[in-house]
Amino acid sequence: MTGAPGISAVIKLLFFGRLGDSAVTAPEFFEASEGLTASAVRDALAIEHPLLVEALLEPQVLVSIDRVIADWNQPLTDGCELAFLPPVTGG
Amino acid sequence: MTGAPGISAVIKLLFFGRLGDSAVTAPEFFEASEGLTASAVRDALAIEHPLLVEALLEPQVLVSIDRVIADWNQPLTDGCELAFLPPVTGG
Amino acid sequence: MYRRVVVQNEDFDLADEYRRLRQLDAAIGAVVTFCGLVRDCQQQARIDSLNLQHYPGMTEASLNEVVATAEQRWPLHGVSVIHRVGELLPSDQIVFVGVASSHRAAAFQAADFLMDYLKTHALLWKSVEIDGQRSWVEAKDSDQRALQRWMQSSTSP
Amino acid sequence: MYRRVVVQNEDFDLADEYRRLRQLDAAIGAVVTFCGLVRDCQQQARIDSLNLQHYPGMTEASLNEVVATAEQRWPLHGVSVIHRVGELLPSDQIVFVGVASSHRAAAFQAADFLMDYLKTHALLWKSVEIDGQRSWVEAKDSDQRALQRWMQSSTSP
Repeated sequence: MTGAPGISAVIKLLFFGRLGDSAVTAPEFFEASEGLTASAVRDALAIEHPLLVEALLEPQVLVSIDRVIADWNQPLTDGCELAFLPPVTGG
Repeated sequence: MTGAPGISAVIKLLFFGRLGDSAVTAPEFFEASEGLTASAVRDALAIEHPLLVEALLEPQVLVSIDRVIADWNQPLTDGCELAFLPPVTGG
Repeated sequence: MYRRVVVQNEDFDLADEYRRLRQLDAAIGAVVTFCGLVRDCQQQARIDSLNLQHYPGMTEASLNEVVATAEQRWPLHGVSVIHRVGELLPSDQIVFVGVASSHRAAAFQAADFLMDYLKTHALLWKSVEIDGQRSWVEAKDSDQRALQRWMQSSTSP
Repeated sequence: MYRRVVVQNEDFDLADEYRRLRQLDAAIGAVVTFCGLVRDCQQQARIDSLNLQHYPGMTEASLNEVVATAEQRWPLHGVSVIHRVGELLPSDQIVFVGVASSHRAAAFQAADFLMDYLKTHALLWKSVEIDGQRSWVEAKDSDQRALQRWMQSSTSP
Protein backbone atom coordinates (compact mmCIF):
# COMPACT_ATOMS: atom_id res chain seq x y z
CA MET A 1 0.00 0.00 0.00
CA THR A 2 1.40 3.38 -0.98
CA GLY A 3 0.84 6.03 1.64
CA ALA A 4 0.01 9.64 0.81
CA PRO A 5 3.00 12.02 0.45
CA GLY A 6 3.70 13.89 3.63
CA ILE A 7 3.30 10.87 5.92
CA SER A 8 6.71 10.07 7.33
CA ALA A 9 8.33 6.71 6.52
CA VAL A 10 11.42 5.19 8.13
CA ILE A 11 13.38 3.04 5.74
CA LYS A 12 16.14 0.64 6.78
CA LEU A 13 19.20 0.86 4.51
CA LEU A 14 21.65 -1.93 3.63
CA PHE A 15 24.75 -1.67 1.43
CA PHE A 16 26.58 -4.75 0.13
CA GLY A 17 30.01 -5.40 -1.37
CA ARG A 18 32.02 -2.32 -2.24
CA LEU A 19 28.97 -0.18 -1.45
CA GLY A 20 29.30 -1.30 2.16
CA ASP A 21 32.86 0.01 2.24
CA SER A 22 32.00 3.41 0.76
CA ALA A 23 28.89 3.61 2.89
CA VAL A 24 30.64 3.84 6.22
CA THR A 25 29.31 7.38 6.45
CA ALA A 26 25.82 6.48 5.22
CA PRO A 27 22.97 6.21 7.73
CA GLU A 28 21.38 2.94 8.79
CA PHE A 29 17.94 4.52 8.47
CA PHE A 30 16.45 7.06 6.14
CA GLU A 31 13.44 9.20 6.93
CA ALA A 32 11.30 10.23 3.98
CA SER A 33 7.81 10.87 2.85
CA GLU A 34 5.99 7.62 2.27
CA GLY A 35 5.62 6.89 -1.43
CA LEU A 36 9.13 8.03 -2.29
CA THR A 37 10.79 5.74 -4.83
CA ALA A 38 13.99 3.71 -4.38
CA SER A 39 15.73 5.86 -6.98
CA ALA A 40 14.83 9.03 -5.09
CA VAL A 41 16.44 7.60 -1.93
CA ARG A 42 19.53 6.61 -3.95
CA ASP A 43 19.85 10.11 -5.39
CA ALA A 44 19.40 11.73 -1.98
CA LEU A 45 22.10 9.46 -0.52
CA ALA A 46 24.47 10.22 -3.39
CA ILE A 47 24.13 13.96 -2.75
CA GLU A 48 24.54 13.73 1.03
CA HIS A 49 27.37 11.16 0.99
CA PRO A 50 29.95 12.00 -1.70
CA LEU A 51 31.87 8.75 -1.09
CA LEU A 52 28.84 6.80 -2.29
CA VAL A 53 28.18 8.69 -5.51
CA GLU A 54 30.28 6.70 -7.95
CA ALA A 55 29.54 3.21 -6.64
CA LEU A 56 25.86 3.86 -6.06
CA LEU A 57 25.09 5.34 -9.46
CA GLU A 58 26.73 2.50 -11.44
CA PRO A 59 24.11 1.12 -13.81
CA GLN A 60 24.75 -2.50 -12.69
CA VAL A 61 23.67 -1.78 -9.11
CA LEU A 62 20.41 -3.55 -8.24
CA VAL A 63 17.97 -2.66 -5.52
CA SER A 64 15.85 -4.91 -3.32
CA ILE A 65 12.89 -4.01 -1.14
CA ASP A 66 12.19 -6.35 1.77
CA ARG A 67 14.59 -8.92 0.28
CA VAL A 68 13.00 -9.04 -3.17
CA ILE A 69 14.69 -7.53 -6.24
CA ALA A 70 12.66 -4.41 -7.05
CA ASP A 71 12.24 -1.75 -9.67
CA TRP A 72 13.93 1.58 -8.95
CA ASN A 73 10.56 3.27 -9.39
CA GLN A 74 8.81 1.17 -6.76
CA PRO A 75 7.46 3.39 -3.96
CA LEU A 76 8.66 2.69 -0.43
CA THR A 77 6.55 2.13 2.65
CA ASP A 78 7.26 2.76 6.32
CA GLY A 79 9.49 0.11 7.90
CA CYS A 80 10.70 -1.41 4.67
CA GLU A 81 14.26 -2.67 4.12
CA LEU A 82 16.02 -1.14 1.13
CA ALA A 83 19.24 -2.83 -0.01
CA PHE A 84 21.76 -1.70 -2.62
CA LEU A 85 23.38 -4.64 -4.42
CA PRO A 86 26.49 -4.17 -6.58
CA PRO A 87 27.44 -6.81 -9.21
CA VAL A 88 27.95 -10.23 -7.60
CA THR A 89 31.34 -11.92 -7.50
CA GLY A 90 30.68 -15.17 -5.66
CA GLY A 91 31.76 -18.77 -6.05
CA MET B 1 62.13 -62.73 -34.31
CA THR B 2 60.14 -64.70 -36.81
CA GLY B 3 61.06 -68.39 -36.90
CA ALA B 4 61.22 -70.38 -40.12
CA PRO B 5 58.00 -72.19 -41.10
CA GLY B 6 58.01 -75.79 -39.96
CA ILE B 7 59.34 -75.05 -36.48
CA SER B 8 56.53 -75.76 -34.04
CA ALA B 9 55.14 -72.89 -31.96
CA VAL B 10 52.79 -73.16 -29.00
CA ILE B 11 50.50 -70.16 -28.72
CA LYS B 12 48.40 -69.34 -25.68
CA LEU B 13 44.85 -68.30 -26.59
CA LEU B 14 42.57 -65.91 -24.70
CA PHE B 15 39.00 -64.93 -25.57
CA PHE B 16 37.22 -61.98 -23.95
CA GLY B 17 33.63 -60.83 -23.64
CA ARG B 18 31.11 -62.75 -25.73
CA LEU B 19 34.00 -64.55 -27.43
CA GLY B 20 34.78 -66.16 -24.09
CA ASP B 21 31.25 -67.53 -23.92
CA SER B 22 31.30 -68.97 -27.45
CA ALA B 23 34.84 -70.20 -26.92
CA VAL B 24 34.00 -72.75 -24.24
CA THR B 25 34.92 -75.39 -26.80
CA ALA B 26 38.04 -73.57 -28.01
CA PRO B 27 41.46 -74.77 -26.84
CA GLU B 28 43.65 -72.91 -24.38
CA PHE B 29 46.68 -73.51 -26.56
CA PHE B 30 47.20 -73.71 -30.28
CA GLU B 31 50.08 -75.53 -31.96
CA ALA B 32 51.21 -74.08 -35.26
CA SER B 33 54.21 -73.49 -37.41
CA GLU B 34 56.14 -70.53 -36.15
CA GLY B 35 55.62 -67.48 -38.35
CA LEU B 36 51.90 -68.12 -38.77
CA THR B 37 49.87 -64.89 -38.59
CA ALA B 38 47.15 -64.00 -36.07
CA SER B 39 44.55 -64.03 -38.85
CA ALA B 40 45.57 -67.56 -39.86
CA VAL B 41 45.02 -68.74 -36.29
CA ARG B 42 41.65 -66.98 -36.21
CA ASP B 43 40.57 -68.64 -39.45
CA ALA B 44 41.70 -72.08 -38.26
CA LEU B 45 39.77 -71.62 -34.99
CA ALA B 46 36.66 -70.50 -36.87
CA ILE B 47 36.73 -73.65 -39.00
CA GLU B 48 37.34 -76.04 -36.10
CA HIS B 49 34.91 -74.41 -33.64
CA PRO B 50 31.65 -73.50 -35.37
CA LEU B 51 30.34 -71.67 -32.29
CA LEU B 52 33.13 -69.15 -32.65
CA VAL B 53 32.69 -68.33 -36.35
CA GLU B 54 30.26 -65.45 -36.16
CA ALA B 55 31.70 -63.66 -33.13
CA LEU B 56 35.31 -64.17 -34.16
CA LEU B 57 35.00 -62.92 -37.73
CA GLU B 58 33.21 -59.68 -36.79
CA PRO B 59 35.24 -56.81 -38.24
CA GLN B 60 35.32 -54.94 -34.87
CA VAL B 61 37.22 -57.75 -33.15
CA LEU B 62 40.78 -56.69 -32.24
CA VAL B 63 43.75 -58.91 -31.58
CA SER B 64 46.61 -58.49 -29.14
CA ILE B 65 49.92 -60.32 -29.00
CA ASP B 66 51.60 -60.42 -25.62
CA ARG B 67 49.19 -57.79 -24.31
CA VAL B 68 49.81 -55.23 -27.06
CA ILE B 69 47.20 -54.50 -29.75
CA ALA B 70 48.61 -56.07 -32.94
CA ASP B 71 48.02 -56.27 -36.65
CA TRP B 72 46.22 -59.37 -37.89
CA ASN B 73 49.16 -60.01 -40.23
CA GLN B 74 51.75 -60.03 -37.47
CA PRO B 75 53.55 -63.39 -37.34
CA LEU B 76 53.43 -65.33 -34.08
CA THR B 77 56.33 -66.74 -32.12
CA ASP B 78 56.55 -69.70 -29.78
CA GLY B 79 55.14 -69.02 -26.32
CA CYS B 80 53.27 -65.87 -27.26
CA GLU B 81 49.86 -64.94 -25.87
CA LEU B 82 47.20 -64.26 -28.49
CA ALA B 83 43.99 -62.57 -27.29
CA PHE B 84 40.77 -61.92 -29.18
CA LEU B 85 39.08 -58.71 -28.06
CA PRO B 86 35.46 -57.93 -29.04
CA PRO B 87 34.14 -54.34 -28.87
CA VAL B 88 34.47 -52.94 -25.34
CA THR B 89 31.42 -52.09 -23.21
CA GLY B 90 32.94 -50.84 -19.97
CA GLY B 91 32.19 -48.05 -17.54
CA MET C 1 13.47 -34.40 -6.70
CA TYR C 2 15.79 -33.93 -3.74
CA ARG C 3 17.14 -30.42 -3.31
CA ARG C 4 19.51 -29.16 -0.67
CA VAL C 5 20.63 -25.52 -0.75
CA VAL C 6 22.69 -24.16 2.13
CA VAL C 7 24.66 -21.00 2.89
CA GLN C 8 26.91 -21.46 5.89
CA ASN C 9 30.11 -20.36 7.61
CA GLU C 10 31.09 -23.93 8.51
CA ASP C 11 33.07 -26.24 6.29
CA PHE C 12 31.24 -29.07 4.47
CA ASP C 13 32.07 -32.74 4.00
CA LEU C 14 32.03 -34.04 0.43
CA ALA C 15 31.56 -37.63 1.64
CA ASP C 16 28.35 -36.75 3.53
CA GLU C 17 26.91 -34.87 0.57
CA TYR C 18 27.78 -37.66 -1.85
CA ARG C 19 26.23 -40.31 0.43
CA ARG C 20 22.94 -38.39 0.52
CA LEU C 21 22.87 -38.06 -3.27
CA ARG C 22 23.78 -41.63 -4.24
CA GLN C 23 21.20 -43.14 -1.89
CA LEU C 24 18.23 -41.20 -3.28
CA ASP C 25 17.16 -43.70 -5.91
CA ALA C 26 18.33 -47.07 -7.27
CA ALA C 27 17.93 -45.64 -10.79
CA ILE C 28 20.85 -43.24 -10.23
CA GLY C 29 23.77 -44.08 -12.51
CA ALA C 30 25.88 -40.96 -12.19
CA VAL C 31 26.88 -38.54 -9.44
CA VAL C 32 29.00 -35.54 -10.39
CA THR C 33 30.46 -33.32 -7.70
CA PHE C 34 32.31 -30.02 -7.91
CA CYS C 35 34.31 -28.58 -5.04
CA GLY C 36 35.69 -25.07 -5.31
CA LEU C 37 38.82 -24.32 -3.27
CA VAL C 38 40.53 -21.03 -2.37
CA ARG C 39 43.60 -20.76 -4.62
CA ASP C 40 46.71 -19.39 -2.95
CA CYS C 41 47.38 -16.95 -5.82
CA GLN C 42 45.12 -14.72 -7.84
CA GLN C 43 46.54 -12.63 -10.69
CA GLN C 44 50.07 -13.50 -9.54
CA ALA C 45 49.46 -12.14 -6.03
CA ARG C 46 49.67 -14.42 -3.00
CA ILE C 47 46.45 -14.02 -1.07
CA ASP C 48 46.07 -14.02 2.71
CA SER C 49 42.34 -14.69 2.77
CA LEU C 50 39.00 -14.32 1.05
CA ASN C 51 35.86 -12.95 2.57
CA LEU C 52 32.41 -13.74 1.20
CA GLN C 53 29.51 -11.52 2.18
CA HIS C 54 25.90 -12.65 1.77
CA TYR C 55 22.42 -11.22 2.33
CA PRO C 56 20.62 -13.74 4.54
CA GLY C 57 17.46 -15.03 2.90
CA MET C 58 18.10 -13.39 -0.45
CA THR C 59 21.32 -15.29 -1.11
CA GLU C 60 19.54 -18.62 -0.44
CA ALA C 61 16.69 -17.51 -2.71
CA SER C 62 19.17 -16.70 -5.50
CA LEU C 63 20.76 -20.15 -5.17
CA ASN C 64 17.34 -21.82 -5.22
CA GLU C 65 16.50 -20.03 -8.46
CA VAL C 66 19.67 -21.31 -10.09
CA VAL C 67 18.94 -24.87 -8.94
CA ALA C 68 15.33 -24.67 -10.16
CA THR C 69 16.59 -23.72 -13.62
CA ALA C 70 18.84 -26.79 -13.74
CA GLU C 71 16.02 -29.04 -12.51
CA GLN C 72 13.83 -27.87 -15.37
CA ARG C 73 16.52 -28.36 -17.94
CA TRP C 74 17.80 -31.86 -17.09
CA PRO C 75 16.25 -35.03 -15.66
CA LEU C 76 17.83 -35.11 -12.19
CA HIS C 77 17.23 -37.14 -9.05
CA GLY C 78 18.93 -34.70 -6.72
CA VAL C 79 20.94 -31.49 -6.44
CA SER C 80 22.97 -30.15 -3.53
CA VAL C 81 24.52 -26.72 -3.37
CA ILE C 82 26.50 -25.48 -0.38
CA HIS C 83 28.12 -22.06 -0.42
CA ARG C 84 30.34 -20.96 2.38
CA VAL C 85 30.51 -17.34 3.51
CA GLY C 86 32.75 -15.37 5.84
CA GLU C 87 36.53 -15.61 6.14
CA LEU C 88 38.24 -18.32 4.06
CA LEU C 89 41.93 -19.24 3.79
CA PRO C 90 43.93 -20.70 0.89
CA SER C 91 42.99 -24.36 0.19
CA ASP C 92 39.70 -23.98 2.10
CA GLN C 93 36.58 -25.32 0.46
CA ILE C 94 34.28 -22.51 -0.79
CA VAL C 95 31.49 -24.14 -2.75
CA PHE C 96 30.04 -27.59 -3.33
CA VAL C 97 27.77 -28.63 -6.18
CA GLY C 98 26.54 -32.23 -6.42
CA VAL C 99 24.17 -33.69 -8.98
CA ALA C 100 22.65 -37.19 -9.19
CA SER C 101 21.07 -38.42 -12.39
CA SER C 102 20.34 -41.65 -14.22
CA HIS C 103 22.76 -40.68 -16.98
CA ARG C 104 26.20 -39.18 -17.00
CA ALA C 105 25.61 -36.51 -19.66
CA ALA C 106 22.80 -34.90 -17.64
CA ALA C 107 24.84 -35.03 -14.42
CA PHE C 108 27.91 -33.41 -16.01
CA GLN C 109 25.96 -30.74 -17.86
CA ALA C 110 23.82 -29.79 -14.87
CA ALA C 111 26.83 -29.51 -12.52
CA ASP C 112 28.77 -27.42 -15.06
CA PHE C 113 25.73 -25.20 -15.65
CA LEU C 114 25.12 -24.76 -11.90
CA MET C 115 28.67 -23.51 -11.35
CA ASP C 116 28.49 -21.07 -14.27
CA TYR C 117 25.18 -19.72 -12.99
CA LEU C 118 26.30 -19.52 -9.37
CA LYS C 119 29.28 -17.39 -10.39
CA THR C 120 27.02 -14.81 -11.98
CA HIS C 121 23.66 -15.14 -10.19
CA ALA C 122 24.39 -16.03 -6.56
CA LEU C 123 24.04 -12.94 -4.35
CA LEU C 124 27.54 -13.03 -2.89
CA TRP C 125 30.26 -10.41 -2.72
CA LYS C 126 33.87 -11.44 -2.47
CA SER C 127 36.76 -9.45 -1.09
CA VAL C 128 40.35 -10.58 -1.03
CA GLU C 129 43.13 -9.67 1.36
CA ILE C 130 46.63 -9.36 -0.13
CA ASP C 131 49.53 -8.04 1.96
CA GLY C 132 47.09 -6.90 4.63
CA GLN C 133 45.07 -4.87 2.08
CA ARG C 134 41.45 -5.84 1.55
CA SER C 135 39.78 -5.14 -1.81
CA TRP C 136 36.54 -6.13 -3.49
CA VAL C 137 36.70 -8.54 -6.39
CA GLU C 138 35.31 -7.33 -9.71
CA ALA C 139 32.82 -9.43 -11.68
CA LYS C 140 34.75 -11.43 -14.28
CA ASP C 141 34.21 -11.27 -18.02
CA SER C 142 35.20 -14.95 -18.29
CA ASP C 143 32.27 -15.84 -16.03
CA GLN C 144 29.91 -13.92 -18.28
CA ARG C 145 31.31 -15.71 -21.33
CA ALA C 146 30.98 -19.11 -19.63
CA LEU C 147 27.34 -18.33 -19.01
CA GLN C 148 26.60 -17.58 -22.62
CA ARG C 149 27.30 -21.19 -23.60
CA TRP C 150 24.05 -22.18 -21.93
CA MET C 151 22.02 -19.57 -23.71
CA GLN C 152 23.18 -20.02 -27.29
CA SER C 153 22.91 -23.79 -27.59
CA SER C 154 20.29 -26.29 -26.61
CA THR C 155 22.53 -28.59 -24.60
CA SER C 156 19.83 -30.74 -23.04
CA PRO C 157 20.51 -34.49 -23.43
CA MET D 1 51.20 -34.14 -12.50
CA TYR D 2 49.71 -36.68 -10.14
CA ARG D 3 48.16 -39.71 -11.83
CA ARG D 4 46.44 -42.65 -10.17
CA VAL D 5 44.97 -45.41 -12.35
CA VAL D 6 43.62 -48.54 -10.69
CA VAL D 7 41.59 -51.59 -11.74
CA GLN D 8 40.27 -53.48 -8.73
CA ASN D 9 37.56 -55.76 -7.41
CA GLU D 10 37.23 -53.83 -4.15
CA ASP D 11 35.00 -50.83 -3.63
CA PHE D 12 36.56 -47.35 -3.50
CA ASP D 13 36.04 -44.39 -1.18
CA LEU D 14 35.27 -41.06 -2.82
CA ALA D 15 36.42 -39.16 0.28
CA ASP D 16 39.90 -40.73 0.15
CA GLU D 17 40.31 -40.01 -3.54
CA TYR D 18 39.11 -36.42 -3.14
CA ARG D 19 41.46 -35.82 -0.20
CA ARG D 20 44.44 -36.96 -2.30
CA LEU D 21 43.47 -34.68 -5.19
CA ARG D 22 42.71 -31.51 -3.25
CA GLN D 23 45.97 -31.66 -1.28
CA LEU D 24 48.24 -31.85 -4.34
CA ASP D 25 48.81 -28.14 -4.78
CA ALA D 26 47.68 -24.87 -3.20
CA ALA D 27 46.98 -23.56 -6.72
CA ILE D 28 44.09 -26.01 -7.14
CA GLY D 29 40.77 -24.17 -7.38
CA ALA D 30 38.50 -26.93 -8.69
CA VAL D 31 38.04 -30.65 -8.09
CA VAL D 32 35.44 -32.46 -10.19
CA THR D 33 34.53 -36.05 -9.41
CA PHE D 34 32.37 -38.53 -11.25
CA CYS D 35 31.05 -41.71 -9.65
CA GLY D 36 29.28 -44.27 -11.81
CA LEU D 37 26.75 -46.50 -10.04
CA VAL D 38 24.99 -49.69 -11.15
CA ARG D 39 21.43 -48.74 -12.07
CA ASP D 40 18.74 -51.18 -10.99
CA CYS D 41 17.07 -51.14 -14.41
CA GLN D 42 18.45 -51.21 -17.92
CA GLN D 43 16.12 -50.98 -20.91
CA GLN D 44 13.12 -51.47 -18.59
CA ALA D 45 14.49 -54.76 -17.19
CA ARG D 46 15.36 -55.10 -13.51
CA ILE D 47 18.92 -56.35 -13.29
CA ASP D 48 20.28 -58.82 -10.74
CA SER D 49 23.94 -57.99 -11.26
CA LEU D 50 26.64 -56.77 -13.61
CA ASN D 51 29.91 -58.47 -14.30
CA LEU D 52 32.93 -56.62 -15.65
CA GLN D 53 35.72 -58.63 -17.22
CA HIS D 54 39.18 -57.15 -17.73
CA TYR D 55 42.51 -58.22 -19.23
CA PRO D 56 45.10 -57.65 -16.49
CA GLY D 57 47.84 -55.30 -17.63
CA MET D 58 46.15 -54.35 -20.88
CA THR D 59 43.10 -52.82 -19.21
CA GLU D 60 45.34 -50.63 -17.02
CA ALA D 61 47.35 -49.64 -20.12
CA SER D 62 44.15 -48.65 -21.93
CA LEU D 63 43.08 -46.47 -18.97
CA ASN D 64 46.51 -44.84 -18.82
CA GLU D 65 46.28 -43.92 -22.50
CA VAL D 66 42.95 -42.23 -21.93
CA VAL D 67 44.34 -40.27 -18.96
CA ALA D 68 47.45 -39.25 -20.92
CA THR D 69 45.23 -37.77 -23.63
CA ALA D 70 43.36 -35.66 -21.06
CA GLU D 71 46.62 -34.51 -19.46
CA GLN D 72 47.86 -33.25 -22.82
CA ARG D 73 44.65 -31.45 -23.57
CA TRP D 74 44.00 -29.57 -20.31
CA PRO D 75 46.21 -27.99 -17.62
CA LEU D 76 45.61 -30.41 -14.72
CA HIS D 77 47.23 -30.93 -11.33
CA GLY D 78 45.99 -34.48 -10.87
CA VAL D 79 43.79 -37.23 -12.27
CA SER D 80 42.47 -40.38 -10.58
CA VAL D 81 40.67 -43.18 -12.34
CA ILE D 82 39.45 -46.29 -10.55
CA HIS D 83 37.51 -48.96 -12.41
CA ARG D 84 36.01 -51.87 -10.59
CA VAL D 85 35.76 -55.31 -12.18
CA GLY D 86 34.02 -58.55 -11.24
CA GLU D 87 30.51 -58.96 -9.87
CA LEU D 88 28.60 -55.74 -9.06
CA LEU D 89 25.10 -55.27 -7.65
CA PRO D 90 22.57 -52.47 -8.16
CA SER D 91 23.67 -49.21 -6.47
CA ASP D 92 27.29 -50.41 -6.28
CA GLN D 93 29.99 -48.01 -7.37
CA ILE D 94 31.55 -49.01 -10.73
CA VAL D 95 33.88 -46.22 -11.75
CA PHE D 96 35.49 -43.13 -10.27
CA VAL D 97 37.03 -40.24 -12.17
CA GLY D 98 38.52 -37.30 -10.28
CA VAL D 99 40.26 -34.25 -11.73
CA ALA D 100 42.01 -31.38 -9.95
CA SER D 101 42.82 -28.17 -11.80
CA SER D 102 43.35 -24.49 -11.11
CA HIS D 103 40.20 -23.62 -13.05
CA ARG D 104 36.73 -25.09 -13.14
CA ALA D 105 36.32 -25.24 -16.93
CA ALA D 106 39.39 -27.48 -17.34
CA ALA D 107 38.30 -29.73 -14.46
CA PHE D 108 34.77 -30.18 -15.82
CA GLN D 109 35.87 -30.73 -19.41
CA ALA D 110 38.61 -33.21 -18.53
CA ALA D 111 36.33 -35.28 -16.27
CA ASP D 112 33.57 -35.34 -18.90
CA PHE D 113 36.09 -36.28 -21.62
CA LEU D 114 37.61 -39.02 -19.45
CA MET D 115 34.24 -40.69 -18.93
CA ASP D 116 33.38 -40.55 -22.64
CA TYR D 117 36.74 -42.06 -23.53
CA LEU D 118 36.59 -44.72 -20.84
CA LYS D 119 33.24 -45.92 -22.16
CA THR D 120 34.71 -46.55 -25.61
CA HIS D 121 38.45 -47.15 -25.03
CA ALA D 122 38.80 -48.98 -21.69
CA LEU D 123 39.36 -52.69 -22.31
CA LEU D 124 36.42 -53.95 -20.29
CA TRP D 125 33.57 -56.27 -21.18
CA LYS D 126 30.31 -56.02 -19.35
CA SER D 127 27.69 -58.72 -18.93
CA VAL D 128 24.39 -58.30 -17.19
CA GLU D 129 22.26 -60.84 -15.36
CA ILE D 130 18.48 -60.44 -15.68
CA ASP D 131 16.10 -63.11 -14.31
CA GLY D 132 19.03 -65.47 -13.86
CA GLN D 133 20.07 -65.07 -17.52
CA ARG D 134 23.51 -63.63 -18.23
CA SER D 135 24.12 -61.74 -21.49
CA TRP D 136 26.90 -59.55 -22.88
CA VAL D 137 26.23 -55.85 -23.25
CA GLU D 138 26.55 -54.40 -26.75
CA ALA D 139 28.66 -51.32 -27.43
CA LYS D 140 26.33 -48.29 -27.38
CA ASP D 141 25.86 -45.87 -30.26
CA SER D 142 25.22 -43.08 -27.74
CA ASP D 143 28.72 -43.62 -26.34
CA GLN D 144 30.19 -43.31 -29.83
CA ARG D 145 28.25 -40.11 -30.39
CA ALA D 146 29.37 -38.70 -27.04
CA LEU D 147 32.95 -39.32 -28.09
CA GLN D 148 32.63 -37.38 -31.31
CA ARG D 149 32.06 -34.14 -29.41
CA TRP D 150 35.74 -34.18 -28.45
CA MET D 151 36.93 -34.70 -32.00
CA GLN D 152 34.90 -32.11 -33.86
CA SER D 153 35.48 -29.11 -31.67
CA SER D 154 38.49 -27.62 -29.99
CA THR D 155 37.14 -27.51 -26.45
CA SER D 156 40.37 -26.67 -24.68
CA PRO D 157 40.08 -23.69 -22.35
